[in-house]
Order: sequence, then structure tokens, then C-alpha cells
Amino acid sequence: MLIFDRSRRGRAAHAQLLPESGESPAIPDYLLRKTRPALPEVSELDAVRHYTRLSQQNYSIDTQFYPLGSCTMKYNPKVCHDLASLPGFLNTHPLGLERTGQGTLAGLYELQEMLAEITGMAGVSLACAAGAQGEFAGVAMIRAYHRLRDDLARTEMLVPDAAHGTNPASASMGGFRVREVATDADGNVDLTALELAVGPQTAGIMLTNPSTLGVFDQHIRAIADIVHRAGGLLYYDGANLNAIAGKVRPGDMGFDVIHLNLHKTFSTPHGGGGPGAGPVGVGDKLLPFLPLPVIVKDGSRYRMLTETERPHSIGHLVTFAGNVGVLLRAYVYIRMLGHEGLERVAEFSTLNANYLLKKLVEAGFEPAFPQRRAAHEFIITLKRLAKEHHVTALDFAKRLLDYGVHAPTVYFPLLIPECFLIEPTETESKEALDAFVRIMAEILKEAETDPDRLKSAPHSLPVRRLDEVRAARHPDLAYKSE
Amino acid sequence: MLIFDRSRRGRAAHAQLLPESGESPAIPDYLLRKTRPALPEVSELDAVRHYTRLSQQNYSIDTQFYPLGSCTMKYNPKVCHDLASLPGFLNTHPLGLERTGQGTLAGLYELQEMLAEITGMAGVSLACAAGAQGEFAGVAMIRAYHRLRDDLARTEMLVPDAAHGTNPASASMGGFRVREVATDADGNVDLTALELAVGPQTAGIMLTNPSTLGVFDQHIRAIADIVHRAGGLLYYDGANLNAIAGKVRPGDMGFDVIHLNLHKTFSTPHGGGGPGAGPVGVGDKLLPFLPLPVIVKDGSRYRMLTETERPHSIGHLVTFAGNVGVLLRAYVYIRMLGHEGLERVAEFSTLNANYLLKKLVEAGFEPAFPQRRAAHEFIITLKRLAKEHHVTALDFAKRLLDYGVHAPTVYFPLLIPECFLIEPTETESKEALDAFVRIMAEILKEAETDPDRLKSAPHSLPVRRLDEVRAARHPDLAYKSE
Amino acid sequence: MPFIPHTEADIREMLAALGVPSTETLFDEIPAELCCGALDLPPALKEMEVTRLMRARAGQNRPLLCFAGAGAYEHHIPAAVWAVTSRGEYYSAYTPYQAEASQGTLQVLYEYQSMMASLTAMDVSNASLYDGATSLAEAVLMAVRTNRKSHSRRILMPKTVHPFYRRVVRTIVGSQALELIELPYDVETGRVDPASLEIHSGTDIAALVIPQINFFGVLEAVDELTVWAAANGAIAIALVNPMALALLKPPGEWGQEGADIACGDGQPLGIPLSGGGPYFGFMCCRKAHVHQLPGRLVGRTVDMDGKPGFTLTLQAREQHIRRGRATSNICTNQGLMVTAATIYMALLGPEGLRRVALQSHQNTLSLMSSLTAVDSVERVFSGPFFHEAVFRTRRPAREIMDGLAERGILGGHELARDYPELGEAILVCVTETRTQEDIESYARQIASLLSHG
Amino acid sequence: MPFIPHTEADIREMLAALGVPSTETLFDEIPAELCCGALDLPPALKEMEVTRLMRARAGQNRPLLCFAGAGAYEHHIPAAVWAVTSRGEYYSAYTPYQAEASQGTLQVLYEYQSMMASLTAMDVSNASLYDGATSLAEAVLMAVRTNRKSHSRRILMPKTVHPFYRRVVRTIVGSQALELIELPYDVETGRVDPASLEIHSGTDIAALVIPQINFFGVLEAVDELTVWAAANGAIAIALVNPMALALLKPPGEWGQEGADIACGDGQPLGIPLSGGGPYFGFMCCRKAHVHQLPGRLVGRTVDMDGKPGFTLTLQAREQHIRRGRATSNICTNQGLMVTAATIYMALLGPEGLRRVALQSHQNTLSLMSSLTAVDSVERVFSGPFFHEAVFRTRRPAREIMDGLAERGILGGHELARDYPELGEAILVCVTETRTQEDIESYARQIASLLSHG
Ligand SMILES: Cc1ncc(COP(=O)(O)O)c(C=O)c1O
Ligand SMILES: Cc1ncc(COP(=O)(O)O)c(C=O)c1O
Repeated sequence: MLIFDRSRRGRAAHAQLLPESGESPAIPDYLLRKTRPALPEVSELDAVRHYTRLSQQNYSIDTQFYPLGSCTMKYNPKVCHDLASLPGFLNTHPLGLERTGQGTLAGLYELQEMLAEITGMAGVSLACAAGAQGEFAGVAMIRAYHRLRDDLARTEMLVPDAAHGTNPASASMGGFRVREVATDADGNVDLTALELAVGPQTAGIMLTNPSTLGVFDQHIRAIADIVHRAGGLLYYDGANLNAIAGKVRPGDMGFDVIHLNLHKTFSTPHGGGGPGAGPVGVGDKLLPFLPLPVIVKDGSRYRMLTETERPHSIGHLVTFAGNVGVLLRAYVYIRMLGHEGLERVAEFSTLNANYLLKKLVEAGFEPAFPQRRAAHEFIITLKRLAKEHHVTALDFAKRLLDYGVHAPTVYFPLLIPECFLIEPTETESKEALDAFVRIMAEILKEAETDPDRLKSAPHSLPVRRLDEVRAARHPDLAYKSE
Repeated sequence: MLIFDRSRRGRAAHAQLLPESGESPAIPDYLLRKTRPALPEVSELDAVRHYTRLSQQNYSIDTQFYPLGSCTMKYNPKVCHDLASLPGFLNTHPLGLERTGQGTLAGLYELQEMLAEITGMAGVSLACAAGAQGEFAGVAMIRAYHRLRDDLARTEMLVPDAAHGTNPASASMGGFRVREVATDADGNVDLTALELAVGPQTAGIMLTNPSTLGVFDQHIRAIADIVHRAGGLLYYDGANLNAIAGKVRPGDMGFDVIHLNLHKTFSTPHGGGGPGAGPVGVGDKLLPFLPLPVIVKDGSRYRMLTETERPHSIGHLVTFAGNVGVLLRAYVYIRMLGHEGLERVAEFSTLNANYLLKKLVEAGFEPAFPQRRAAHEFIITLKRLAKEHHVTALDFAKRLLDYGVHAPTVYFPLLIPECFLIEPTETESKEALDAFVRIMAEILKEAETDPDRLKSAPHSLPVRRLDEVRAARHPDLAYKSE
Repeated sequence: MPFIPHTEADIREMLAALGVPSTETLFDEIPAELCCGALDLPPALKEMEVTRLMRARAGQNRPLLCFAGAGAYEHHIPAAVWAVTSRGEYYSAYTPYQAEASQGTLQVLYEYQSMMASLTAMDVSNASLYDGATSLAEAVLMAVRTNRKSHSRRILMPKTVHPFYRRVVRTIVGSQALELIELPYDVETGRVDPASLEIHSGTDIAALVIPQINFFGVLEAVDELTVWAAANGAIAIALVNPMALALLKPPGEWGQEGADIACGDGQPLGIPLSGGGPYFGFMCCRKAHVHQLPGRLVGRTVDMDGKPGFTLTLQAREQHIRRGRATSNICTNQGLMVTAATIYMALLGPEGLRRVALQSHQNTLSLMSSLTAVDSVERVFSGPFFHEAVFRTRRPAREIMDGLAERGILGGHELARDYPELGEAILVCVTETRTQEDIESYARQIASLLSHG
Repeated sequence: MPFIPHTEADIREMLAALGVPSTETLFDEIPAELCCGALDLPPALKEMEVTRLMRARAGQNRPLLCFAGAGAYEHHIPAAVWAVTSRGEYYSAYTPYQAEASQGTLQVLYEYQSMMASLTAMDVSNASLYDGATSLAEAVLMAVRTNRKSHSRRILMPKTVHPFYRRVVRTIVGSQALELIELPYDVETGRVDPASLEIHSGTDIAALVIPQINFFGVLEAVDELTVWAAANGAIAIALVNPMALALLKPPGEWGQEGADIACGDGQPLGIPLSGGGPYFGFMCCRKAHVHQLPGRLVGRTVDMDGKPGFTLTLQAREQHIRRGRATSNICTNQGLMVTAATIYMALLGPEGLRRVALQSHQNTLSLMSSLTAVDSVERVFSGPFFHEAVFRTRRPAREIMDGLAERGILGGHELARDYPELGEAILVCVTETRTQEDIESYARQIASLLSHG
């Protein structure tokens, strides 16, 4: 039932309804609205009950194991939410930030410093609202760098074929042509292909390491050399930093620019699709180009650098200072981890992934890269099931939902047929992993003996398999009252 | 699965775990604990996930229609929780209340005044933690009043047979013998029986009006006269104040002492069994006996009266100043209602009850008092079903749960066989009532055609009908690890 | 009409269905002369307005660095506790009468009972009482009901029991013809005076209350007291701070066979100070006495299919069944607080709780050693203490407290009103939330107040 | 190890299962020389400690009475909005890729899309963008993609558009070979100068941006601007404040056939100021252009049994399918903010929203009339305004702002940096949260600052 179905003309949440002033606005009539927007008219209880009940139809970390690869669905500490929601932080107007928000700025400044240390970069800007925007900023900095040096022929951005879709999309948005680079049989960037791909047209390469194939590219220094020698820069997609936080730093691997997903590695919530935060870090070469604002400390006061002070900055990417509330959550998280805790993130996310991989292989699943260690995530392929039992990875995923666990990422990366990208994260216990293995084994048996059970799954959720084709063919994107 | 089943030796929510100091306590060894308490050892995510998922197994106002008679399950405004949870209120130590808690005391003082006005009493104390404690305080004041007048023969408290169990229990706890008074065919106190019951031994009478039979006792002035003439006092159980708030005041009906259930009429949450608050109000006669603390305003400062200032007070009933957080919620609620809103409470809770009764009767249900108006709640009896189809009120109630509504109160008051006491409250919409009628009618049909469906209900909840007999015969009241 | 969903159309239709012209008619059974006019209440505020009002009020509460205990303790409360406890499904549910639709609350209560039983080393726990003081009053009443050996209804109540608790017990058992006999304390140690107990040996005593930790923060000789009670046929009522039990010998292990009843206030387990409430009382007892226990009890059972589930049980003890002969009149108790406490205990675990207790203890040791290093400050009692202690200076306690308050510190609790014999004594408390710097600052401020005074 | 559940035993068992001696071995594919040493980060804080730290930090933020707007507005947010939005099931879920396990989020988004479409009177809405400024940048890019008639890639961008938005658009479209042409404003009215628009008539313009309300708080002649765009083959991009649309003509009804795209910042709909974010951008368009819309879209469909349900749809527009040729690179957007906004709109309803808008407008009228009654204060523009307006005094704006801040008031936003031609102008905003007393106090403080200056 939609909230609109609960609506009755004249109903209202009266405690929210200001008195009718009686006066008409001092606005010319032709600028005024003549028809009421079709917003629902409900009581406060109606709204609370409706949205509370809807919430119960979601799987979430707080309620289910959620091994969604590349997404780092780990526990979002409640205290981060509480502290970022202190009235002192919430009620600060963005334009009053320097005047009245010194407490906020102190946190942001320290976050910049800590992220620079964690990534091994020379400077960090917190402006970007999500990973993809960080990518865009990175790409724009690479562009600005080459431009300032009058190196205008560099119009091509290299992107491995395993890359996340945002990488090529950001490169395009940044004005580059995208050239794909192949992956070798071990899941690494194919160095020969890379050698062939680079040239005077190369602006840079966008890499995730460990990649979305779940393996660490051992030749990262060689890649860096090849690209750098060709005059290009290296961009690090930090979505997988969880695998190496505290162990290896992108800066030390040779990257010139990075973005982080605070909503992954630093445990800010995903919120059903954001908000995130995608801070960018740069080495010395790109420092002048960092997006604004950048926060500095003058004596005991914090302030934001202006365009005059950073004339080469690529500029601003969001209206104000970024997703401040998200940044504060990440700040709290890092302060709770400290350096000890941060190293443990990589260790235990990797331990969990390798253990889970091992157990799944023992249970009969086929790893995409049996010869490799898993990083914090790994891929299995269900192509045998697809061939022998006509059960797809999607069917398998839907059946998992029936067992009360969220499905892994399916059909990504595109290279591996019928794949599951599985990321358990470090906040899940051994028991949760063991339970998942049992469920996977159970479904495997079902797939072999009763494949229809999978094909018609899920069976126990609020809805059964949804007709996606119909959704796209006959888009119903907004409620229309009759 | 119990939280204990998730426990693993050595697991912990590390962000909460203080460092091990290494030093041993300066406490003699024979006073120290030698065995660890068997508290669960879980991670923060374990705990959050466990208790979040458990919560989803509850019916609640926020998720279901909950017409539990006598309990006034109406919407608990979120803002009341938010504002009572402001750090300024939460972090105030009770012993610092006068020194550092003037903001809290201001709210409590005004609440006292407002409740006195709403009930027509001369003074109010907020000390009592729930309705039953308010009853005890009332009874104790009645006792103190007679004692101070050396009227020591008054050892009997009259209680109508329809009364809530807390009434006789409180009277006993207050040192009185309980004498039941019968109800007449209209649901009123039987005046002849009352006349016979009163005498020099009568300390007072405890009444709810409207009574738990859902009808307003029209002879309330006559009752007051009879009891007063006999030298007794009148106690008003305010659990049903929702029916008359802003319309009729207990003080004007002739009551000498009352308690209120803020967790009913004033919409503070029930919390799955409290906390509540049971302020007591008194007429002039009983003013000196009010329990402490009583808050007074001296100039612009608020303070709590001491025992020296109120030598006849029955004393303190709780450690500190009462359930302050609950009191603040009620304060916010009343301020939002104002006098306009408060009158509407009685009007619309009564409208909803009468409408629902009418519709249920049309649907074939049998009212306990067809000749009477419903107050804010009413009784139907399923005795025909029980006789003809061997379906009990309990079976019917359990089947309601399957339809996603909470059951009404069953088997109370004890007078009416196979009864449902139904209280819709004013915060439910006409659609919610109509939906309930449809469900009731549907189940009625089932009861007649397929009674087993009811007898084995519920079918769609986390558990089916529980074995209460076994629970009582073989009490398992605490988890024991093997 | 805040919180009333009715539209004009709804009202018209509903009145039409009832065949009455207005809602007024629905009140026609109420004698007209009883109806009150408009109430003299302030006009309705919109949520926006009441929000501003309450923020201003909260702002009028002065935040002081808290060194007060005396029955209410500032411990750190993990954010997860109230984030989960405040969920609508817990917050807005009733007492779990319909068990199948209340498994969330019921399982929480069962887990709570299990945790409390384990913490106190007793067999069973109820599902809560109002607060610490009422739990003691109920324990006294229960002891009298339970003690078949005694006919005296005499209760030994040490003066080392919180005076606020004692006054509540007086109010509640006042009409029950019980005799509360005060036991003095040893002015040297701050413990129950053993000699004063000996006087009662061999007399008919229904119960002895044993506070651990006692009101002065001092640890009582609980084994001896429990042994005395057993030897004299008295019910041993342990009045305990549940947080301290992470470190201290639990009541179930006192003396030879343990205390009979353990009760107290659960506030230290995740409940905010909140000006004094809502907190919750707890009560645990021997299995043999469970039918005399007041309050709700949740039991584990099975459903029709044999699946485990939870339900309220042994309700024959309660007012809604037994009415005038119930074990107590309690009905609504403090369910939501117990939900918070359960989550708190789950998050802390046995080790976490132990460390909080230990850190509080050590912080208090640290403060007392800094304080007693200040000229003219003296510790009042020699008995071992836990996380509270009593000290005295040569200046009036009130002046010390005022001076500290001016410097942003809530200095503790003055004892003069309840214990005039102790002079200018102050009861101070240090929990794990106070840092070394806080502690030093307290001692420094005291020193400076004394040097200026 | 905060947030890591592994016990020593777990670790042993897991390593044994893997046949490795330590977790270190699992990193053996990483060249050793890359490994960093210990990071130079502050040591771990316990939750208790970080709580105290952050409370102190929050306390360092000075709470001023807010009269600033300029893109971020302090409206009252009903407590229910965040009480429900913060529920773990919304807060800790991912983008709803598995539709059947995400019906909560998906239905909320569908309802949100419906509400926004209705509020703007457009056909469809996406499920959010980052914020107002990026929504404008995306709108510009979308306009260029959509406008088949134009080949110029020239965009008319009035100077009455928020300067912060314009700078973001410059950054984002900077590498796309677009030309952003500034349109000056009429210094008298504060609106887009109609004459300046005429200059472009008949030229190839891809899009015209129409801000309503504009940065000066002034209402633009949206019908004329939209008609001009239609007549000149330009896409009309409406940049709107969604709160104001409760009162103002919605973009879908501008001119003859409405604007083509409506975008803006959703912050006024229940999102706290929070120092500038997270907020959310919205974008609505004609059905015909939906395949060019950036961002997520939720559609209603049916399941295998024909039961209605919701799913992400038209994903072929998006980066995870279309990669380098997607309509945008956006992936994670601002889902939780949209959840809050949906609940906000449901709680306010059409009438509630209208009254908030109207009250804000009337409060601003009231302030401006009090202010202009003060000697030497002048309103800068004559055009009709909504809930923001520009005034000037004879003292430097910085001094006025500092003076007000000392008196506890955030006075607005100085315009000198972005509009030096306006002199010492201040943009002030009054929402429904300011009382008459607040407004009078503001005017009084200004008067007093001017009399002392
Ligand atoms: C590997 C990778 N890169 C980039 C992104 C984009 O990040 P965001 O969704 O924050 O824009 C993601 C997130 O899904 C990702 O997994
Ligand atoms: C009529 C009546 N009286 C008294 C009470 C006791 O109130 P409380 O539960 O707050 O102690 C109740 C509550 O259930 C009740 O319904």
C-alpha cells in the first residue's frame, strides 16, 4: 500500500501544521501555484506506521549478513551516528562554518590529515560527495595537470576491463576517451596489453588494487613505471581500501591520486543508496589542483582555503563543504580504531575472505582464481550450474534471500561468467561465515535436485521475483491518482 | 536463538571494553567475585543485529492497530522522546536537581499545575512511578487522613467487582480489607449494594469512571454522597481519563484523590511494560498528605518541599523525584495539545469507540451493554460463539494476530464471559476502524465455518500458540548454560 | 487537533452512522452539571514551538562534571543501547499479554532475567520493579511472606542503607504492621556495627537487609551478616549495586548458602541519570520462593509445533489474577529500561562490566589519595570502599559544594541532613567516565577552596 | 580490535583451516617492499572517550540564531522524520540491488519520485543526486544531450543563479566543451535582465537556466523566460527551491508547456543544516526525456504472482551497464536523505508545506519592513521576494555580521565577494522557525549597530 493510498483530503499531522495566517502572499498572482501538489494527507501516526513497516521489508547490516562484494557492508557503529547528530553539529549553517563551526572544522581538518597518512598522500580534500565524484575530481586533476604543462595530447584514460562502471563513466565525464586494458589469467592487469596501450595520448590509468576481481595486482610497481614512463598518472580507486588499510598505502604503490569511499572502508552508512563521501588524496604533483574547500589551521583557528589561495584548483564540486555529517562519522570511526585498529581491518577482512573462500571451495564451489589469495573479497563462478542445471547466478542469489542472508554481488565484474563477488568484511564472525557456507551448500544441493526452487525464488519475502522487463518496458515511475 | 547462543568466550564489543589496568582492586579477597557472571560475550554487531531482529517480532503502535482496552494504546509522539532525551535533561544527576536542573524542575512544576487543572484537584505530586503506585499513594493518604483524625475504625476499602486488579491489590498493600461492591445490569455501581456496604468501617471507595466496563457511571454524585456521608473518601482510578479529559473533571465529580496514568492518557510510551508515571492529585482535605517531592516555585527558582515543610506527607515512594523522563514527555504532550487539543481527546476517542461498536454490532457482534453509550472503550462478548462453536475469546484473539492487528483485552473485566474490551483511541483513523471491522467479520465467518482455524491460531507469527500451562508447571525462567 | 486524524468528512460519516448530530451527544449520559468549561491551560504549541521551548529549558540545566553518586551513577552508555531500545517496536508496545505477537519483548525479558540471575548468582529474577528503593520495600514484604519461621515481622535495617531507600521502605511498609529496626554503623569503619547485631541474636527477626556496597561506599562484611541471618532464621536481603557485582562476590555466594533475596537499582546498567528516573528496580530470589516474588516473570516454553517461545508466566502471583491477595500491586513496571539494560549487559559482557567496575574503583582510590594529600582533608571511614567514599574538610560541606559548582563540578552529596553526627562530610563518587585530569582538577579545586577559605 | 569479533580461538581455527601460520601470510602476494610501517595516527579511543571528545567539539560550535539562507535553510524538522529514517533497516542497507529484499527502500524511493514529480508538476523524478549544485551541472549536461535541435553547446546562466552553484557547474562541465554564458541581472529589480536575453534571441542556445527563487530571494518572471527558451529551441532548466513550490507556480506549468528539466537542492525538505551536508539534489523531467536522466530510477512492476512491487529500472542509462557512455557517473547518491524528505513531505502534506512556505515568506516581509524602518537601511531590489532579501546599510557588511554574531545572531550572507557591484549588501533569510520576537530583535540589533557605528 502506498502512502498515497492512505491519504484523505483534509487529514494532516496537526502538530506540524502551522496556523493559517489568513494573509495572502505579497507575490504577483501569476507566479503563484494554482493546484495543490498531490502530496499525501496523512496523520503523524499514519506516516510513522507506514514508514516503520516499510523499513521492516529491507535487508540491512543491522538485520542480516550482507556479503555484497565491492560494497564493504560492515557494521556502521551507532555512536558515529549519535555523535554526528549532536545539535552543535547539526544546527550549524554552512555559511557560518568558519565563524560558528570551529568544532566541526577541527574534526574535518584532522580527518584530512589522517586520511593523508592512511593513504600515503601529500594532501586531501574532503569535498566529494561519493566515490564516483572523487573519481571525477581525480580525472579532472589529471587533466588540469597535463593542461598546465601544455601537454594537451593526452586525451586517453586507461581502464582495466574489470573496473567498476564508474571509472569509465568518470573518465568520459572528465573529457577523456576510455581505453580498456585486458586482464591476464591471474586477474592482474595484462602488462603486455598495457605496454601496447600506453603512449603520448595516455593521460593516466584508473586502477583498483586489490581489483574488483578480488586479487592484489602484484605488478603494481611495474604498472606504475609503465604508465609514468609514458607520461601518464596513476589513479587509485579506493573502493577496496578495506583490503589493505594499514598494510599498504596507495601512495607507496606509486599512485598520484586516489579517492576513498568513506561509506565503505570507514564504515559510514550506505543508507539504502547514500549519502557517501569520496575524499580525494594527491601526491605532491597534484597538490595545487585539489578541489576546494581544503581546510587549514591558522594558529588555533580553522578556515577554508579560497580560490585565490589555490588558483590552480579544479574548483568546487558541491555547493558547500561536502557531506559534513558523513565526514564526521568517518572521523569518529577512525579515532576509535586508531592505528592498531586500522591495521586489523585489512587483516581480518582478508582472513574472513580467505576462510570463506576455502570453505566454499570445500563445499563444491568453483573459485574464479584458484591460484590466487583472496584479498578482502573473492569471486566464485556458477557457470557449471548454469550449464548443467540451467540455474543462473541470479536464481542462486534470489534463493539466498530465502535463507535470510543478502546475496553477494552478481554479474560483476563482467569478465567472469555467472559470478558471485563475495565480501564478508571483518565485522562478521566465524559463525556467520560458517552459517553462510552451510546455506550455500544447501542451495547447491537444491540446484542439483530441484532447480525450480531456485528459479522461482524468493519464496518467503514480501514479494516474489519481480518482473524487471516489464518495469523497463512500461515504466511506472510515479504514482498518479485517478 | 538466545543472545547466549551467540556468545563465544573472549568475544567482545571492543569499543566498549576499557583497557585492562593490570592493577588489582584494593578490596579484601574474600569480598571479591571468583566466578564470571554468565553474561553473553558478543560483538557490537552481534548485539545490534540480535536485538534489532528481536524487535521486529513485536506488535506495537508504530506498526499495528492495537485496540487493547483499558490500556489506551495511542500514538506516542516521537518529539516527546526526542525532547526528553536532550542531553541537558538526560545528564542531570538527581541530587543536583535544584542546583543544576532548574530547566527540568520548571517543566515538572508546570506539569503539576496543568494536571491539577485538568483533574480539578487542589494539588498534584508527580512522584509515583506507575498507576498502581499512584493507587497505593492514594490509599495511603486516605489512611493517613483518617488516622490524623483518630478515625481508626475505618479499615475497609470498597472496590467494585469490575475494578482493575491493581485496585484491590493496592488497597491490601495499604493495609485495608477489600470489600467488593456489585455492578448493576447497566454496568453502574449497584447503589443498593453500596448503601448496604458502607458504614463506620468504610475508609473509602476506589472507582474508575468511565469504568472498565466502558460506561460512565451516571450516579457518580449519588455514589459520592453515599460514601462521603458514611465518612469515607473517594478515590479515582485515572486509567480511563482519556474518555473524559477536558470534558468532566474527577474533582468536579466529587473525588478526593486520584491517580493518572501518564502512559495512557498522556501518551507516554508503554515500552513493552513501562516505565509509566502515576501522578496523584488531591482535593484540599488531602493536600497535607501528598507524597514528596512536591515542587514549588520560590520567586524564579524551583525547589522540592522537604519533609519538614510537609510533616503530614505520607512520605517518599521512589528513590528520587519520580520517572522524570516520562514526566517530561507528558509535559511536552500536554503543551502540544493545549486546552483545545485536550478536549478533542475525549471527543474523538469516544467517537471512535461508539462508531466501532456500532459497526461491530452491525457485523453480528454482541455488545455487553447494548443499552449504553460506549465511553472511549466498550465490551463485546463472544459467549454465543463459545457455546455454539466452542471457539473462545482467546482463540478469536489469536486469530486477529494473523490479520496483523493486535487483539483487544480479553477476559477482563472478569464479570463478562468471553469478553473483548476494545479501545481504539482517538489517534486511529476511520479507515483503521473499518479495516478492523472487516477483519472481525471475516473471523466471525471463519469461526462458524472453520473453527479449527481459530483454535490453532496464530498461523503467521514467529511462533504458534504457546503452551502456557507448561510454562507455569515447569518454570524455565533463566537460561542455564550446559 | 494534534494526533487526531479525523477529517471533516470522516466526522460527518461517523456521526451519520451513529445517528447523532454531534460528538456532544455521545456524552449525553454524563450529567450535564458535571461538565467543566474550558480548561485553563496554555494554548496548543506546534511541535516547532515546543521544540524551541524544551531546548531552552534543557539549556537552563547547567552541565556540571559529575562526582555525585549516592544511588545514581554516570556510566558511559554505548550509543547502540538506546539506538536499539528506542525502536518503535519496543518503545510503543504494551506489556506482552499476547505472547505470540510480543516475542521480541518477551525474549529480551527472558534474557534479562537470565543475566540478572547470573550476575547476582541467584536462581531467578523478575522482569523489573520501579526502582531501587521500591525493590527494597518489596523485598522486605516478600521476606515477611516467605519467612515461615518468623512471626515477628521485625526487620533489621542498617543505617548504612541509603537513607532515601529507608524512607521509601517506611512509606510502603508503613501500613503493614512491620517493625523496622535500625542497626547503627561502626563510626570507625563505616560498616554495620557487629556488636549491634549481636544484641538481636536469638530473637525473632524476619529479615536482615545487607547493603553491598553500602551508602558510604564502604564494603560490608557480607559473609558474616549472611551467616548471622541464616543462624537466626532471618531472611537475608542483599541490596546490591549490579555494576559492582562484576567484581564483588555475588549475593548468591554470601555466607554459607547465599542471600535469600537480592534487590537493588539497575540504573548503573545503561540508564541515563535523567534527573532521577526512569530507572528500574530488580529482584532475584531462590527458586523455592518464586511464588512469593512480586512483578512480572517470563518463562520459556514451546508452541503447538514444539518450537521454543516465551510467555509471561506464574501470573497467579499477580494482581490481575490474585487481586487483593497478590504478591504486590505492581502492574506497569519499567520494561523499556530493562530492554536497555539487557542490551547494555550484552555489549559490555562479563569482562567489559568488570573493567568498568574496576576502573571506577581505581579512579576513586586515585581521587581519595589526591584528596587526602590536601591539608585538612580527611577520609571519614577506614573500611574498604568501592567507587564512593566519604571525606570531610574543615570548611562547611555546603560551601565546598557551592565552590565546586562555581568551578563546574558537582562535588558529591552532603551527608549532614541524614547523618548529622558525621559533621561536614561529603560522599563523593568517581566512575570510569572521569579521567585522571578530571580527578586532579577536583583535588586542585578542593585545595584551592581550602586555601582561600 | 574495535568491531572485529574474532576470538583467539576463532583465529587459530581459521588459520588452521587455511593452513597458514598467521594472517601475515595472507598478504604474501603483496610485494614486501610496499608494506608500510605503523601509521602515524592517534591511538584508538574507546567509545566513551570519543564521545567526550565529540561533545566538546560540538560545544565549540557556537549556536547562533540563524538568519542565513543562501542555499541552506533552517526549517523545523518533525522529530518523526529522523526517528524513522535512522532505523537500521534504512540506515545500514545498500542501494537496493536485490529488489525483493529491499522493498522498503524501493517503495520509499518510488513515493519520493511521485512526490517530487507532483511538487514540480513534471512527469518523472530520479531518486536523487548529490546536491543542488551538482543537480544543476547534471541538468546542463542532460540538456545538451537531450537538445537535438541545438548544436551549439551554449548555456545561458543568469548571474541570479547561486554563485556557488555556478562555480560547481564550471568545474563539472569544464571538460565538456560547453560554453556557459552569463546573463546579467537588472540592478533595479534583481531579476534576469530581459534585455540581456533578447540579445541571444534567434541564436543557437542549448539551454537556459531559470532560478526560482533566485539567489537574491527575488522571484523571476519564469513564464517569460520559459516561453523565450521554447521559442528559441533551448531547453528550459528550472532551478527551484522545492519548499517554495508549495506556494509558487511549479516548473511544469511555466510558460506554455512548462520547463523541460527541474532541479535543485532538497535540503529544505527535512534535512538538517549540518554544516553544509549531506543534503540531496533532485531532478525531474518530461517522460520523453527519461532515458537521458542521470541517477537511479525506481519503477513499479509486479512479481511472479502479479503482486505489485518495486525495482530499480531503466538501468541502461547508468554507469554499471553503460559504463563510459552512461548518462552520468553517479552511483552512490543520497538515499537516506531522500528517505527523510519523503517522510517529511508525508508529515507536512500539501497544506503543511504551503503554510511553512507562506509563514517563511511573511516572516521575511515582516523583517524587511522592520529593517527598512531603520534609518539608513535600504532594500536593494524591488522585485517580489520569497523568504530571502538583500539589504544594505551604511556600515560595512562584515562589521554588521560581526556585530550581530556577538549578539548571538547569524545575520545572513555577505554578497561583496560574488557581487562587488552591490556594495555592502547582505542576503538575509527568515524561515518559519523565527518568531516575531526574533525578527524584532534582529531589527533592533541592526538599529543599535548603526546608531553606535
Ligand atoms: C570499485 C568501485 N569503484 C567505485 C565505486 C563508486 O563509488 P560510489 O558509489 O561512492 O560513487 C564503487 C561503488 O560501488 C566501487 O565498488
Ligand atoms: C483501570 C486500570 N487501573 C489501574 C491500572 C494500573 O496502572 P499501572 O499499570 O500504570 O500500574 C491500569 C493499567 O493497566 C488500569 O487499566
